[in-house]
Amino acid sequence: MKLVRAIIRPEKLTDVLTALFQAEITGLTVTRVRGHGGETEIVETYRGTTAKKELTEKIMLDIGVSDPVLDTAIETLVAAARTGEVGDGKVFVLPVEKIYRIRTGEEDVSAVTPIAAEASA
Amino acid sequence: MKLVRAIIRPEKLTDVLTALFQAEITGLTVTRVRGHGGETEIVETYRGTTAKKELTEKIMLDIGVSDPVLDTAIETLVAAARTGEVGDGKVFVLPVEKIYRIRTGEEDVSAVTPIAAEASA
Amino acid sequence: MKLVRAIIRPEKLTDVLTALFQAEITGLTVTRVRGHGGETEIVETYRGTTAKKELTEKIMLDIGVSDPVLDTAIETLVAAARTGEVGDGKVFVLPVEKIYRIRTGEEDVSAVTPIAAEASA
Amino acid sequence: MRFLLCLLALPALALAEPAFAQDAAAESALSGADTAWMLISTALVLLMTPALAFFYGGLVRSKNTLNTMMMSFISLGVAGVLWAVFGYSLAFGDGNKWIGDFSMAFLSGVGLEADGSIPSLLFMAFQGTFFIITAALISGAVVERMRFKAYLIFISLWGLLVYAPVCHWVWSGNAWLGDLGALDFAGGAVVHINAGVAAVVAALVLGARKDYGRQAIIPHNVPFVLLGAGLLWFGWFGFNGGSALAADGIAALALVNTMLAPAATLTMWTILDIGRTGKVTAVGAATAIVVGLVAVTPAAGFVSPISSVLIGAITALPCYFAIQWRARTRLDDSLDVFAAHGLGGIMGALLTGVFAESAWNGGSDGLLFGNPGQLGIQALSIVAVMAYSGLVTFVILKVVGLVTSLRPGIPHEGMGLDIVSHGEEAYSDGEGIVLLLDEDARSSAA
Amino acid sequence: MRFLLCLLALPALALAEPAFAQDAAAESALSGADTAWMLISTALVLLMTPALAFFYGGLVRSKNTLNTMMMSFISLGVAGVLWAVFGYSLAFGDGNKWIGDFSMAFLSGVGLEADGSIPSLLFMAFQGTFFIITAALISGAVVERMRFKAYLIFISLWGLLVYAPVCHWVWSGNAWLGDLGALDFAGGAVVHINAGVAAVVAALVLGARKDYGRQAIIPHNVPFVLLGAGLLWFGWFGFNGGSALAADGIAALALVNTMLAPAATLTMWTILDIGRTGKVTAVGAATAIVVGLVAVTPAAGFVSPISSVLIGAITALPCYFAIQWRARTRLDDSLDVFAAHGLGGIMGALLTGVFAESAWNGGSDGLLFGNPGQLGIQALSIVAVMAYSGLVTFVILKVVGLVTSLRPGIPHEGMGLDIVSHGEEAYSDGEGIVLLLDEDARSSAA
Amino acid sequence: MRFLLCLLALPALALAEPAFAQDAAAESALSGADTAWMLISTALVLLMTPALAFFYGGLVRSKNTLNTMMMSFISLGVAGVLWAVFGYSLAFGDGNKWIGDFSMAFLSGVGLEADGSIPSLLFMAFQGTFFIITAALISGAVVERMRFKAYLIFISLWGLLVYAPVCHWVWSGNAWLGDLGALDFAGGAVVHINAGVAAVVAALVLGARKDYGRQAIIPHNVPFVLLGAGLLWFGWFGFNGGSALAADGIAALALVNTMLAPAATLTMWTILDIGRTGKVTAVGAATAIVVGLVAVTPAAGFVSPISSVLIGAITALPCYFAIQWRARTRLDDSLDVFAAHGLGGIMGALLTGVFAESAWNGGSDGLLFGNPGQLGIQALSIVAVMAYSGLVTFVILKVVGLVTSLRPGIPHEGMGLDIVSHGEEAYSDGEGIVLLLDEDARSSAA
Ligand SMILES: Nc1ncnc2c1ncn2[C@@H]1O[C@H](COP(=O)(O)OP(=O)(O)O)[C@@H](O)[C@H]1O
Ligand SMILES: Nc1ncnc2c1ncn2[C@@H]1O[C@H](COP(=O)(O)OP(=O)(O)O)[C@@H](O)[C@H]1O
Ligand SMILES: Nc1ncnc2c1ncn2[C@@H]1O[C@H](COP(=O)(O)OP(=O)(O)O)[C@@H](O)[C@H]1O
Repeated sequence: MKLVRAIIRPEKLTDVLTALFQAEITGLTVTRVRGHGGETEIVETYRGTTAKKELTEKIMLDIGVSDPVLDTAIETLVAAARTGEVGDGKVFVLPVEKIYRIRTGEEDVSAVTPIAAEASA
Repeated sequence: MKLVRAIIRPEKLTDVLTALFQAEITGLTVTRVRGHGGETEIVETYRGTTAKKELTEKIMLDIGVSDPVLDTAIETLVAAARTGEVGDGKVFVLPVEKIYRIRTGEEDVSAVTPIAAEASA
Repeated sequence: MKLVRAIIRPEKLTDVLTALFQAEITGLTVTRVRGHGGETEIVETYRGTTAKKELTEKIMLDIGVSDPVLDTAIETLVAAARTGEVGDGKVFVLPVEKIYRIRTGEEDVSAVTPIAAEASA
Repeated sequence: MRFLLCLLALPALALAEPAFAQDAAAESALSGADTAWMLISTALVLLMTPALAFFYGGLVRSKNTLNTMMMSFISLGVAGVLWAVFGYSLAFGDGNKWIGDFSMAFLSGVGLEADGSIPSLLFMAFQGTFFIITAALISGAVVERMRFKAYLIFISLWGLLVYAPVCHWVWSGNAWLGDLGALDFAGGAVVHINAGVAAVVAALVLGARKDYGRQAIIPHNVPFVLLGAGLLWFGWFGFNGGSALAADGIAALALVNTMLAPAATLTMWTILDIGRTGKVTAVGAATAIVVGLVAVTPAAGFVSPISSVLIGAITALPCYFAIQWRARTRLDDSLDVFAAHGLGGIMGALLTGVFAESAWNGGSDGLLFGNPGQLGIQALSIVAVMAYSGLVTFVILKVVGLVTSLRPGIPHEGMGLDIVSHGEEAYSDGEGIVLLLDEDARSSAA
Repeated sequence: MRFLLCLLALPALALAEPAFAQDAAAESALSGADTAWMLISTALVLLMTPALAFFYGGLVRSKNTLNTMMMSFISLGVAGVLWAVFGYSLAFGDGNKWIGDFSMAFLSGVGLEADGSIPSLLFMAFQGTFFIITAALISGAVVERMRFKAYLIFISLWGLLVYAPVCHWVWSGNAWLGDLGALDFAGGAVVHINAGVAAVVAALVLGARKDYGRQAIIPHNVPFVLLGAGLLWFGWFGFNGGSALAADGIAALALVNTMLAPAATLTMWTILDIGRTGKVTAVGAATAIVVGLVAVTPAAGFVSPISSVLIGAITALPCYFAIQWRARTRLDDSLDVFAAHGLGGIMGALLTGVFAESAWNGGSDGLLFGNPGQLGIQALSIVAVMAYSGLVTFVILKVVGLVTSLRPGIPHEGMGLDIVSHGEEAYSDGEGIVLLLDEDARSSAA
Repeated sequence: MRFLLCLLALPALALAEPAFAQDAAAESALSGADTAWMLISTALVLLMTPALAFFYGGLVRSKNTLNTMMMSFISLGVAGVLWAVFGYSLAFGDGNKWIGDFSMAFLSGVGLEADGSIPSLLFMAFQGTFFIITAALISGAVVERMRFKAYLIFISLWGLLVYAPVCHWVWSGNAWLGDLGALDFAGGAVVHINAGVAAVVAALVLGARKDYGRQAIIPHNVPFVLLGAGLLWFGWFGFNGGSALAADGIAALALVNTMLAPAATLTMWTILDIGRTGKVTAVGAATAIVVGLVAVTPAAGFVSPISSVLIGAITALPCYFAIQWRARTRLDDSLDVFAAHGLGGIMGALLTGVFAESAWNGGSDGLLFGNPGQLGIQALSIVAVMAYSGLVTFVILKVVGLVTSLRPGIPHEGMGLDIVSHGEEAYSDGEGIVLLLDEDARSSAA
């Protein structure tokens, strides 16, 4: 199992979610973050204070996937998040040793298998 | 050493913290996140705009633990976070190569050993 | 490649960023988090309700680095973030299996190489 | 003063032709200055209900912000219409010693002819703003756990069955409490004790929030609480100053007292905070302002400015400790409506009986000025209002509870009522919220 | 009423010496009471523009909050100055049937002599607050996508070329719509229909936001929307009540109607919300308040209180459904300025022609009181204002578009206009924001 | 004008019986219209202090929001009570050329008899609202780093030892600056220069914030700054308009000038912003509004409307550049109290000496209207107030610093004063905050 951690543009979140859901990847966690990369710099002024905004708003996605799904997940995500402009973000793939589903105690692959039936309930 | 990353319900945070502290696991980091899993969908309306909230509020805990404490940590956490309803969340166990305590530069196990004496000061 | 994840004090962020940029580490992601460690406890009162704030504001940095840069990154970071008081935070080093740059699809080391030329554009 | 004025004015009202004519003769009795002051006073009191929405809304958790604010705002609509339709007539119609009648239902016969020195229509509107805010005040005791539709039915019935009669007793000019000589300048009993008691009863009938006493329930936005307190104070100048129904010395006295009493309460509260924890809390300051305003409400036009400083300072004590103590009980009067409005109103009503001074108000003396009987009358009016309000509120809630459930299910309470009852969030960054186009909306509703 | 008063007052104005003297004789005609009421009314209407900033600012996404708020605030500066310089003279100068003149440019001859019963300078200021807010109202249709400098030029021209003439037609006392007998108590046509039509045209000329119809664009701060609605209501008492230009029965009538109509709209909107989705929305409630206020604006001093309840309730229906429907079209009138102000104003203007009642206003009857012709005059005035406003707004925008681009580039629109046009963020925790000392600032600008 | 009125009124005051009687004869001299206007003006000025809390509170970092807001709110309590107890008597008591006396301490002899045309009690309250806000204004220079208890002691002493005498000099009617003929309509010197100088001194005595000049310190909530500015403007109509002490032509002039001057300042500031960075900042707009209001304060009832446009526009220039420049120095006048209020007040006081026009105010001319001497008198009054205020503020702070430390420890400053001094957070989501039940609370305090 892997943890796919992607940093994307906030305005791409809807597209990425839609694409992932279509690829039947429905378990994920989203965090508001800020990033520094090669983006253009922003200068702000408040009265006499001039300041440079070093960080721009980004969204981080954490998706725990079983190995077979890994490639689909990355491809879907990268395709949906790309604009081609500097600042599109990165994907990190981290190894995961164990996954538990808190509700049931299920482990590993079955812990990240979406529960389609219940979901629609 | 491992990094235990748990995604739980916000309303369970107090219970989980209390349980962990009782189990003498006191070093941890908490992030507000949002998750998509099998939870019921929520529809919102603002004037003529109808929208579906794909993400629900969750809390992510990051706990760096030494290997002997790992099982206690997970058991305590899972027990305290469970409600039995869809949406209880997941626990991921990630391998960690190295841990440093910034204050002292201590490494690894000693870096995550709580400093009980000082803490009460 | 590694993912360096550091938890630091919010008031140290500017110093840490400046130090990292000087060390030419410019790709990173920042998250607002809260931590519980050995920090002094804070009691709040709202009308008749007295409550203990278990978590203090912290900043989490995620920095994907190629192996050669790892040590510089950690040293720079730790030096800049240290105050010597309890609560300075921790650094975790996690193994990373793969990194992609979303914009180009580049992989691994080249994905985390800053694009100095473009950045100044 | 006020009830005397009402006494004089009401026969005129009752005799008014049901015609809508701008009677030239009546018009001549209007005072432009008094009308100007009552116009702005009415606007000021109306502003208090949005102000209350912020005072209350800042004190709850963010997931219940809109629900809490809407409990005030909706009163501007529903109670506003109800007042015009029946409420005013039930409160100020001739009727009998206990309640008005339907003679002015649908504002029949309420026109531009003078009632005292202002158009009677304006008097109706001024009183309407009191009706609106009193209903909204109760909501502080039931926030975060009452179904919005049940609340709507409740405040509608409460306004007509509790507020209107109590208002009639004190201010209509031909009813028993007024006749006894109870002093209530701007609504210590009618508004604050009344709402405070209803709040306790409502909190008891509904029961505590599921997290009450188990988790820390912390105000999500204290600046909003301060904003609410600031705007409430501003509006209260109309509430108390306007209750003189004229731009005269009594209005000035009432307004000055409305400035001094909360200042004294705030000062005393600060001292208590410093003594107890060493920390002067902002929520405490906002609370102190409201407590001081409540305390001076029944007294404003009857006591000297220095007495009002004393009233403000004295009232701080019981209210401060009541709030400390209440939070340790199982009574989840969530925003301490009783400790602030009920107890504050009781203190104010009693102290009016102590400090009233005919040298200032031209008529009524209290205990300190040689008329101990007044204190008894004040106590009687307090007891009467508490008994009636408590009983009828209880009955209304039980009846509403038969028709529809008062509380949402536990999971809904956990999700927060903004989403559940209003389908909205107070603060949203829009992330992960996906537009439903028509087809989706339809299928998703299915 | 108002236009009659203007009619009487204007010759006096025109004859006034260009001297700045406080003419003792003129002073004697001033009424202190009327002056007091108009002083506070002017302050109240001025407050409406900051209130609008919050109403609008809460409805947009946080990255465009300041830009949206500044579109209102800047009007307080630019439109305020323009009014004193040319606007007032163009609107109220003698001129001809179509437009005023420059006789009072730079406030020449506008002094403390009485205009009616208040100083003519005060009348100028009161009217100025209307000018300021009308320009700001339009911004709701172009938020999140109009370059701020283009907006500045646009509202300056619009104020002088659209608002001033339309105001002249209706209120100057010597122009064609007033002469026809069109009833517009406080600006249903002049302010709301006028701004509403300009809004639609602006939304069409600018085109939709890049995310419109593709992403859910959700209000970032609903409490601010409620705050704005509450303060708007409060200020509107001056808007409508002050339009009586005196502290008399008509002012009382206008104020009471301004309290009852929105209450009725809010109640009706609540019923519609419950019927449609079961959820009473807070954004809906705030919208309903504004719609009710708009609807009663042309009617306030002409109809009975019960009629204003009906006007409020009736107007809720078309506006509610127009807002539902508009969001499904490609017309990105982002904050529904037309559905609220345009349509609300049209309904109000027509219903004034239905419910006007000489028994209340001492002069004009509507359809229900035996004067069907009034409805025709109202319809004519609506059509005239819509046609003129639509056409000239279109021309102005096209001309401004030739001089400077109306919209920012797509990436800038994505970043949000707070950063792009104002170099600021509405809410900042300061994290990762590094102080530029002088040298850095210079090199970074290079 | 105002000081002349005071001059006439004060003997009456001094002669007033210490009785509280509502003297029938005196009552007859009251004007209802003037009373109505002063009632609402008093309410308006009181609202300015909460408004200031938002203006200032939005400009600081979120961890110091409540502390900053409380610095204003607490003045409503402490300064409010102090004014009634001693302040009013020290300012307006007969005394001598330099200070009043204790003849009216505890409001002794201040009753409902007429002072001019309004109840003298109302005059006391109106002046009290000035006392309250002036103390609060200073706080902008010491935010984020002054211990709250030290601040409490400081403003109490400052009010009595600095504000009261300076107010006496100018407005009491029997003191030296008034006798000289210094023109200060509504407090350019008494309020703004006075507070501005005290602010600089306080910033110097306290020293800079630990992060000042090292980190970017960014406003955490700009909408609150705009809200504050909007409400300040609204309240300022009472501040300046009410300083006429009557609902007459001068009140109208003052109110209209209070509308036009800030409009001009805002327009000029916008032009400067566009010229310098191309970006029209919202914080700048809010600042401009306040600067314009300050500038017109001493002038409001003395100059023509067009002069007030010029005063507003001219004052923008020095204040704009002073703010730019100050931030590059080591002077941490954190919210630029001096650049806005001090410098704005100086400009306003001088320009009053330039533009005053007896044709408008019925008495005093300035430089442009043939009386160059007035400019000298204005300059003298500025220097006198600056010297006195600077010196005594310094002494007070040094004395307070002997009794208790003025600043919290560095780690406390880092944590933010909301937690440290008030035990609260402005915005909380409650996460990780655990309820302390009684036992815990006890053991945790131990
Ligand atoms: N080495 C890194 N570690 C962690 N996050 C990074 C790293 N490099 C970039 N990021 C994140 O990715 C975002 C975009 O990266 P950037 O280098 O600007 O774009 P691109 O990938 O298009 O060259 C940054 O804002 C930051 O959040
Ligand atoms: N594969 C995943 N990767 C990361 N986070 C996940 C994943 N699946 C679920 N989550 C997180 O766990 C939360 C609850 O998951 P869900 O599947 O709804 O519940 P349950 O575990 O009870 O079946 C989600 O809101 C999301 O934050
Ligand atoms: N075991 C851990 N796992 C994750 N985060 C931790 C852990 N221990 C500490 N932290 C984070 O580091 C912060 C500081 O830790 P603390 O133990 O108080 O300081 P120090 O490292 O100086 O002893 C905490 O607030 C928390 O965010």
